[in-house]
Amino acid sequence: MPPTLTPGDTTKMPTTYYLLLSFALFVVGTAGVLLRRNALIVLMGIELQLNAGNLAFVAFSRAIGNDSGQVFTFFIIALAAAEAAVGLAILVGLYRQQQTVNLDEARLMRG
Amino acid sequence: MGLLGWITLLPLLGAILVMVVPREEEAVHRGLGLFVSVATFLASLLILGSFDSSAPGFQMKVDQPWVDSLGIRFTLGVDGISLWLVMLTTFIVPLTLLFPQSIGLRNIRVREFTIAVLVLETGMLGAFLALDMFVFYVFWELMLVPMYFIIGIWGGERRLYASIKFVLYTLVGSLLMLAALLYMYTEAHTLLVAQKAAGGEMMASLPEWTFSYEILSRLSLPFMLQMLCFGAFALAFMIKVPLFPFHTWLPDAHVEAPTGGSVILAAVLLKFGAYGFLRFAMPMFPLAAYETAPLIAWLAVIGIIFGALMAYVQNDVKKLVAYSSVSHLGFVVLGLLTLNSQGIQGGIYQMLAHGISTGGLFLGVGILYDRRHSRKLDDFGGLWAKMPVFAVMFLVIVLASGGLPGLCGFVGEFLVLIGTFNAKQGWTANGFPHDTMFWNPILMAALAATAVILAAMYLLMMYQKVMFGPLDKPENKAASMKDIHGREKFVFAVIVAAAIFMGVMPAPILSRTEASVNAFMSTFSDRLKESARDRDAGPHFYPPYYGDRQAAMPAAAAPIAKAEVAR
Amino acid sequence: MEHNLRLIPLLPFLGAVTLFFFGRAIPRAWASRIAILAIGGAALVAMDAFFSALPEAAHAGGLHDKVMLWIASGDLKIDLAFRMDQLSGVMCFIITFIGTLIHIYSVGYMSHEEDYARFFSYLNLFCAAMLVLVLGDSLPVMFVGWEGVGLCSYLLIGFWYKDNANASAGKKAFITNRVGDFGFLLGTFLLFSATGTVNLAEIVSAASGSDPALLQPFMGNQTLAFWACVFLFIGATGKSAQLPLYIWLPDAMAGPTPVSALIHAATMVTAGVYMIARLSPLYSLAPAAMALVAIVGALTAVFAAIIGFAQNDFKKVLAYSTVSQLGFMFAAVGVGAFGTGVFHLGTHAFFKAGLFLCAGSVMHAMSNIGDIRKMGGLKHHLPWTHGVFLVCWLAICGVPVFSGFFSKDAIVASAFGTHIFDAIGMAWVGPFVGVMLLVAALGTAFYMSRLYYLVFSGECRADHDVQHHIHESPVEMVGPLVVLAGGAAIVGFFGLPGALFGKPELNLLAHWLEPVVGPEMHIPHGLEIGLMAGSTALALAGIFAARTLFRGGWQPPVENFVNAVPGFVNLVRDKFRVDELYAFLIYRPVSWLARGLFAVVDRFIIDTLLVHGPAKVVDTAGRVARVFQSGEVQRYVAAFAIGIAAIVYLASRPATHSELKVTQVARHVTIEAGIGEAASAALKYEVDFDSDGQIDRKTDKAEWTYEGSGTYTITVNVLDPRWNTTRTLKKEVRVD
Amino acid sequence: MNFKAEDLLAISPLVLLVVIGCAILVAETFIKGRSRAGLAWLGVAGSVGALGLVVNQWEGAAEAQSLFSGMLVMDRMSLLFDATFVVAGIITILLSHDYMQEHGFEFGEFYPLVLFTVSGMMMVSHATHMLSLIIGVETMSIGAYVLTGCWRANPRSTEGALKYYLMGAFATGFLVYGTALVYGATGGALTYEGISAKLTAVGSEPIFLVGFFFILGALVFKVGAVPFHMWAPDAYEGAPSNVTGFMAAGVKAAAFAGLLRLMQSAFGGSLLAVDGSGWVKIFSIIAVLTMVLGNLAALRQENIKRMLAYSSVAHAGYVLVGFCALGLGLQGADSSITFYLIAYTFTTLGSFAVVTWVGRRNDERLTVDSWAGLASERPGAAFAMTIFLLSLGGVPPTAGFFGKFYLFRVAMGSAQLYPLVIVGVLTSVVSVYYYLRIVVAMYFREPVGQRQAYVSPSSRVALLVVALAVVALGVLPGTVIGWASGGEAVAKAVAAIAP
Repeated sequence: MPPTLTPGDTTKMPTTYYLLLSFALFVVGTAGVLLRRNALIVLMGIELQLNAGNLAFVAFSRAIGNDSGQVFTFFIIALAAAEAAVGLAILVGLYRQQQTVNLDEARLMRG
Repeated sequence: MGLLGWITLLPLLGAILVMVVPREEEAVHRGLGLFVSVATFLASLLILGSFDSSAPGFQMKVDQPWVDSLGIRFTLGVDGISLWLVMLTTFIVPLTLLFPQSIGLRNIRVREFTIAVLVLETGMLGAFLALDMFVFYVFWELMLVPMYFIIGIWGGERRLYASIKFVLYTLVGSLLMLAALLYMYTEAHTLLVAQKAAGGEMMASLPEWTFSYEILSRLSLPFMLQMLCFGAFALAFMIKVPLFPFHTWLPDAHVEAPTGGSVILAAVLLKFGAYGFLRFAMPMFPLAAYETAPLIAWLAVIGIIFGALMAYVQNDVKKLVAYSSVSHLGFVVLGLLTLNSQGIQGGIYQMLAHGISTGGLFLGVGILYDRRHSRKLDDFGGLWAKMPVFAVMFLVIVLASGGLPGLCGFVGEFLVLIGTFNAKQGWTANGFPHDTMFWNPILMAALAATAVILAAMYLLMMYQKVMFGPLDKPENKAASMKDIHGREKFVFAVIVAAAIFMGVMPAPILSRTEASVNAFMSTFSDRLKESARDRDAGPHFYPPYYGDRQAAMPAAAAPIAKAEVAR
Repeated sequence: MEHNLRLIPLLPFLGAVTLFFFGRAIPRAWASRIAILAIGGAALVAMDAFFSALPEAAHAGGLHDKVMLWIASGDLKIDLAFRMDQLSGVMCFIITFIGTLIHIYSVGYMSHEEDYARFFSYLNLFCAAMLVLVLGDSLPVMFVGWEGVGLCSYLLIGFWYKDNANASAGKKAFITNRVGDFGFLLGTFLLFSATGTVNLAEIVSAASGSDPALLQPFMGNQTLAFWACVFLFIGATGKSAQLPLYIWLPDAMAGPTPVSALIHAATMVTAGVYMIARLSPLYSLAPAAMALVAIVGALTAVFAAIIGFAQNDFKKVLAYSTVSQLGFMFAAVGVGAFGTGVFHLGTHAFFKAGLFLCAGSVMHAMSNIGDIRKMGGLKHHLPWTHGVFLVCWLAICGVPVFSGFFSKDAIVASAFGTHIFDAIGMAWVGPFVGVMLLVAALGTAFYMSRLYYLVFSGECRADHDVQHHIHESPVEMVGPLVVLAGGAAIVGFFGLPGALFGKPELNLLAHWLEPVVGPEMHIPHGLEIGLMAGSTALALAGIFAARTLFRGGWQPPVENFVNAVPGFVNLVRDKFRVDELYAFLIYRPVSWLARGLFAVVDRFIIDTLLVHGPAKVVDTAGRVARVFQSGEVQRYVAAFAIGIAAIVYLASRPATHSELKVTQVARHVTIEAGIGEAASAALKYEVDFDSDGQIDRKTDKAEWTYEGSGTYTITVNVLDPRWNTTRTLKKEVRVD
Repeated sequence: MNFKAEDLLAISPLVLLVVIGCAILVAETFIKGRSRAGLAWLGVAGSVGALGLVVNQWEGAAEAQSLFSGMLVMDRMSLLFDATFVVAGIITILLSHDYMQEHGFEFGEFYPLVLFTVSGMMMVSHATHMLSLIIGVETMSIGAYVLTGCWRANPRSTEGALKYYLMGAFATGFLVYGTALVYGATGGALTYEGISAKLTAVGSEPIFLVGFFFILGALVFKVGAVPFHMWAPDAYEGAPSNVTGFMAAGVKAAAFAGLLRLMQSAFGGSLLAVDGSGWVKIFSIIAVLTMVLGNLAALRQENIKRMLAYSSVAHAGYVLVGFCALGLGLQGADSSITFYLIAYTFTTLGSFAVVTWVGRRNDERLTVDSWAGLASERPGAAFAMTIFLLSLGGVPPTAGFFGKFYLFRVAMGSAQLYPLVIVGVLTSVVSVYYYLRIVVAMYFREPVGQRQAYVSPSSRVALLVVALAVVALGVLPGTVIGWASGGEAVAKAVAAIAP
């Protein structure tokens, strides 16, 4: 069951809210990847997913009082950056060849 | 490594040797291949020489570790059942390498052909001699590859279709067999561990994991499992025999294969089906074998008649011979199921005879195709006038295949039929009368005996259309239709001599198989009784019988094992 | 008693092998000499064994020679061994003697043939096989010869292979023989399964000791012996051209004439008779089987005789007469007069061989014309041949003092005189057979005389240039003819009906054969004398009728008769169209069946449906599988997402129990939640036993017991705290 | 959290690769002229050095030791994988230089990329901490994305890279999020021991399970199992042949290695493993789907690379059968998986090496028909290809046969897996059909127009090595199994730590 905070402590928001938010982010990100045809938006969706993960990490680490979650987040941020860089490079390559970043049109290979 | 090991690997080494010779040197390849195969034949004569025909068990055993962690050992051994099949193999291969038309019309890639044949020989010998089920399986599959290439590279117009059909057909059977084999392997492991726990010191020598034939063949399974495993094994072997209705790969394979391929395929490869029944399927799953015997026997009888009828309506000589194989090998399987020594020895003898006669027939077809570039019966006629020597040799082979007394074909068929006729006694004597309405050996024998008539019909029809009648077709008058000479003549002479010898002096051959066959029957019937008694008991080991004592399970251990599994 | 009998078949065999493989290397003259030496040598050895060694061994089972162990498997032991007793001795004598003569004859007859050595090698090989057949000590060894002679007849009929008709005739002969061999094999198996041996001597002794194993019921409330005899007789009908398997013999005339004489008249075709005589004790155990033999024989005799009336080919007439005469022999052995059957076998061997060789000589003279409509008046051109033919003709017609008279008459007599069928209530068989044989005898006299007159009397009807060089045959042909004529004239005296004069020992042959085939049948003298007179009368009547109708060509009455009933005459001329009948009943159906099976079962059902079918299915599946790979990356992503969702769903589905298991002991009811998936998860259960809506028990154990009678529903709510879901299971229970 | 210097020694092969990679990057800037052969050889040298270090570590690694306070582990199984990856890298580099020269897209960064990717793989095979796992996977994947897209002139290459990248990143999202959930549910456990220690407590928590399945999904995606396989055909077809081989062999094997350790150490607890709702059932379903669909889809492929791609999907299915056995705790499961992966790696490398080598500029020769008569033009290559194809089809005496045999033999240990084995057996019959299509083209058809291969001694060497390895693994598998069984010790050790 999700960890809860000590009773009576009203200064902080319950972790559950953070988790719901992060889940919402994740769903939005996933939806973006699935539904949008523009590659850039799709990349953003992926970023959203990763950030959802980050948020969950931070929230948990805060709730449990364990710092490794925070550390983890930094790694994920760096990783996200690296991924984005490669992704954009690939998109540029695609644009050079097909003058488009529309994913529907990238289907030379199928079957 | 031992004699058997060397004999098995000799052709492979030869193949490697051939591989390193540059491809231009065709003569060298031929010579080298021939030399190696002849050497193998001479070496196999040593086996024959030092074979003790009174000993029922396996002789000249070779036992080398291979994959210890899985209990796989390179174990070979020969007994009366495999002895002559090995001899047949080493006898046929040199002839195919010597025979000029083996490769067929597109006389290309001699080197590759030689390599393929030699690798094939290793595969065949290994599979006949293997006493470790894993080793058997490896060699069994190993045979597939070179044969596939032989059909595919040197074959006829539809060689692609035929070769792939051959491979897939065989694989379906053999891979299921592998699954069943793995099941037995794990079962045996459980029991062996239990026995080592129970048996204390005297069990210390037992392995925990093993593929040893002598141990696995002592594994007694409950009835349903027997049926499943037997089904898997039997399918593989029925396809290989081939038994009706699993035979349709054979005509294609034979027709498309080059002469050498057809000869080896017919003479040796097909024997693995029946050999597998005799060596593996029946002793390992006696109860299942007993229950399915009527069905398989009927398939064999149907195959005998069906094959003969099919042969009768073919216009392609090779197809005709291929279907005749279906008919002849039906006799073999029928014989194995009679459970009396006439039937089984007859079956074994029929394997050898078929190897000689059908091999010879395919050689003859090879000559015809080489001279005339056709296999259609209608294209021939009156060839006796053109090629009298060939006609005479071919006549002898045809008659041998037709089962004329005094030639090789008769002995096998006669023994099988007489054995089948008395099969009822055979099973009843072992306390297992087949009292189903399907089991009517006398009727089976009578039906099978009609093959005597049918064989005469299709063989003489073929011979007449080829050799007799007016020499009216211009192609047949052509100078290219020259009589056999040189190496061809020699090969035919050898085959004819073998056919006559086997027809006149079967006794020395039969006598060497006798001890093993008797041992097989007693073992089989004992195990049949056992596994009928505990039809539904868990897996356990039979008490020891003939053969390698060191691997034998002490009878005392069996109940413990049973208890172990019952828990 | 041991004796090197093996030489008898071995010599001709060696001759055959030599000529077969090295024939082309050997000069013509030597080819024939080698062959003659081989068979002659065999003849000498046979004579020596027959006359010097056999008599003292006569009552010790004759001479024996074991060459080697041939086939041994389990309790089946077959020696390659030969045995010569009185019966096989006689056969040996006939075969080697006539064989030698025919070899000599062939030297002249085949002089124009270029493939000379091959012919003689076949001839030798045949003699070897035939000698194995008669000397064979066991059924399988006998079978070797049995099939061997079939092979040789195949080769010799098809000797002029360039003509497809000859080749086909040979094939026909071999296959028809194989049909018989099928029976022979089954008979062998049956005897083996009963007596446990295939050795002739042992079988015979078992039979004469009327071994119960042979008398056990086997099939259709007949004894095993009966069926064994029937199967063996099927073999005999094939080999000896009896109804219904006689059809191959007339076609067999396609072979060279000496072959017809040797194989298709004197020796091979009589093998069936020999085999039955050899197994006479066995047959004696099964009178029903003997009745079958006798009736088949008698019918064949008449049937073939009738066909003989209308044939216009010299050799065809002789062929049907052979079939007919074989019928006589079978009738004889069938009614139990085994010795008499063998006697007729011997006499027939001489006169029929003589007749055939005369035919050969005639055709040799007429430059190979065999059609008697082209002959006539040869009496003057071929004096020797004519003389020989005359003797043999009288012999076959059964004119007194000629050999045929004694043998044929003895058969008829024993047919009327037999009593073996009384036991099984078939006493009518004997007289019936007898009458049939008399009719056949009359017929024989008629068509043989017809043949004689049409060929030798009157004017020659051949065209001019043929007539121009008609010439008497050379001495190597005429010599054997004369010898045979002599034989045909006198051999009858070996079987004098001595009983008439109270001197049974006068019947040398019967006396000689007694140890093998049992004592001569006793026949009332009155009956015998009457029959002698009667059959002589019939013979003369037949000859006279033929003389009036055919002397010097076809006389008017014949024409009138033919014009009166053309249909019938044609039917007879076409041999009652039996070949066509068989083709219609057997041959065509079989080949249609084969073609049908090939097209429907082999090609379509097995190969197309069962083999290619699955392959096709997999292939289609493969094409379908590619469709999912649409190339649009977002579809792929969707698949990913769906996959994850599916996994989560699969794993997180509420834990369930499939059903409740209820077991009752008296009034104790044990309810158990059957383990479904997810059973090990920590579940909670609310149980309501008596369907009153209250929860009777809350537990986390999956098993509860309850006590209560009547019928009620047990309701269990399964709660899964992980996903806090509930699932309700109900089960009706009745306890009395 | 104390740092031990010798831990650095323990990961020296990895470090070496990275260093050499950076060195090459630097060196690249000084290179004049077209050829980058020098860099290639430098890369090879570095890899060989790394291989030496790995071999040298073998003795010491008899017992598993934990590095960097539980971030990594050092044991024989991981070393075995390391060696395999390094060899894969070496082979790839050996093939690549001439290939890229021939097709005119050689660039210096290629070799560092390969080395970095290899280091990522090694990280994965050593990882015992979610963080090190994710970093390893990402290092490996990002390298693979770039390599896939590195043939910029070839639109297929870019498209393949795009598809591969998008799905990979998507999977990463799941991986991260799943890790977060597990982190939370287990109350802060990120090391494998930590997780497996908590299994009994939180094993049935929905949050934990969802997190677990997200991680699972992400890794199963990397190995390309149905339904997460769809990137594979396009990425494999699009990537340059040399890279395809590297991906199909190395990356897949690495992902499996990571999955193996994860399943064995972190989620291998009895609760998850045997519980009907645990991963054995899921794996069996995935395995069946993968074997069937992979083989069926490969049947009708005309493009050899695509066919091999599908076949590699199918092979993932066979390995997953081994995972089911692992989940049921059958003895020898992990060593059978290890053996299969090694056998598969070499076989795949070899087959793609041949594909790489037969093509010429503007004539890549990728369709089955274009291979007609290869046997008469290039007997050596054709023969090698035959060996690889037979191995892929599982015909003795090759590595592939023994791998399948060993895998099935382990799986037969539990009645629950018999159906999988049967499916595996039947599908491998199907697979033989399309493998033999290539053999048919090579041997049974006449060549269409004579082509010359470009001269490439290094490719020749690479091919020879791989072919020998495949045959050796088939004929004498015992030794490798011995090494692989070293892994079992680790499994026991980890199991001991986890309650």
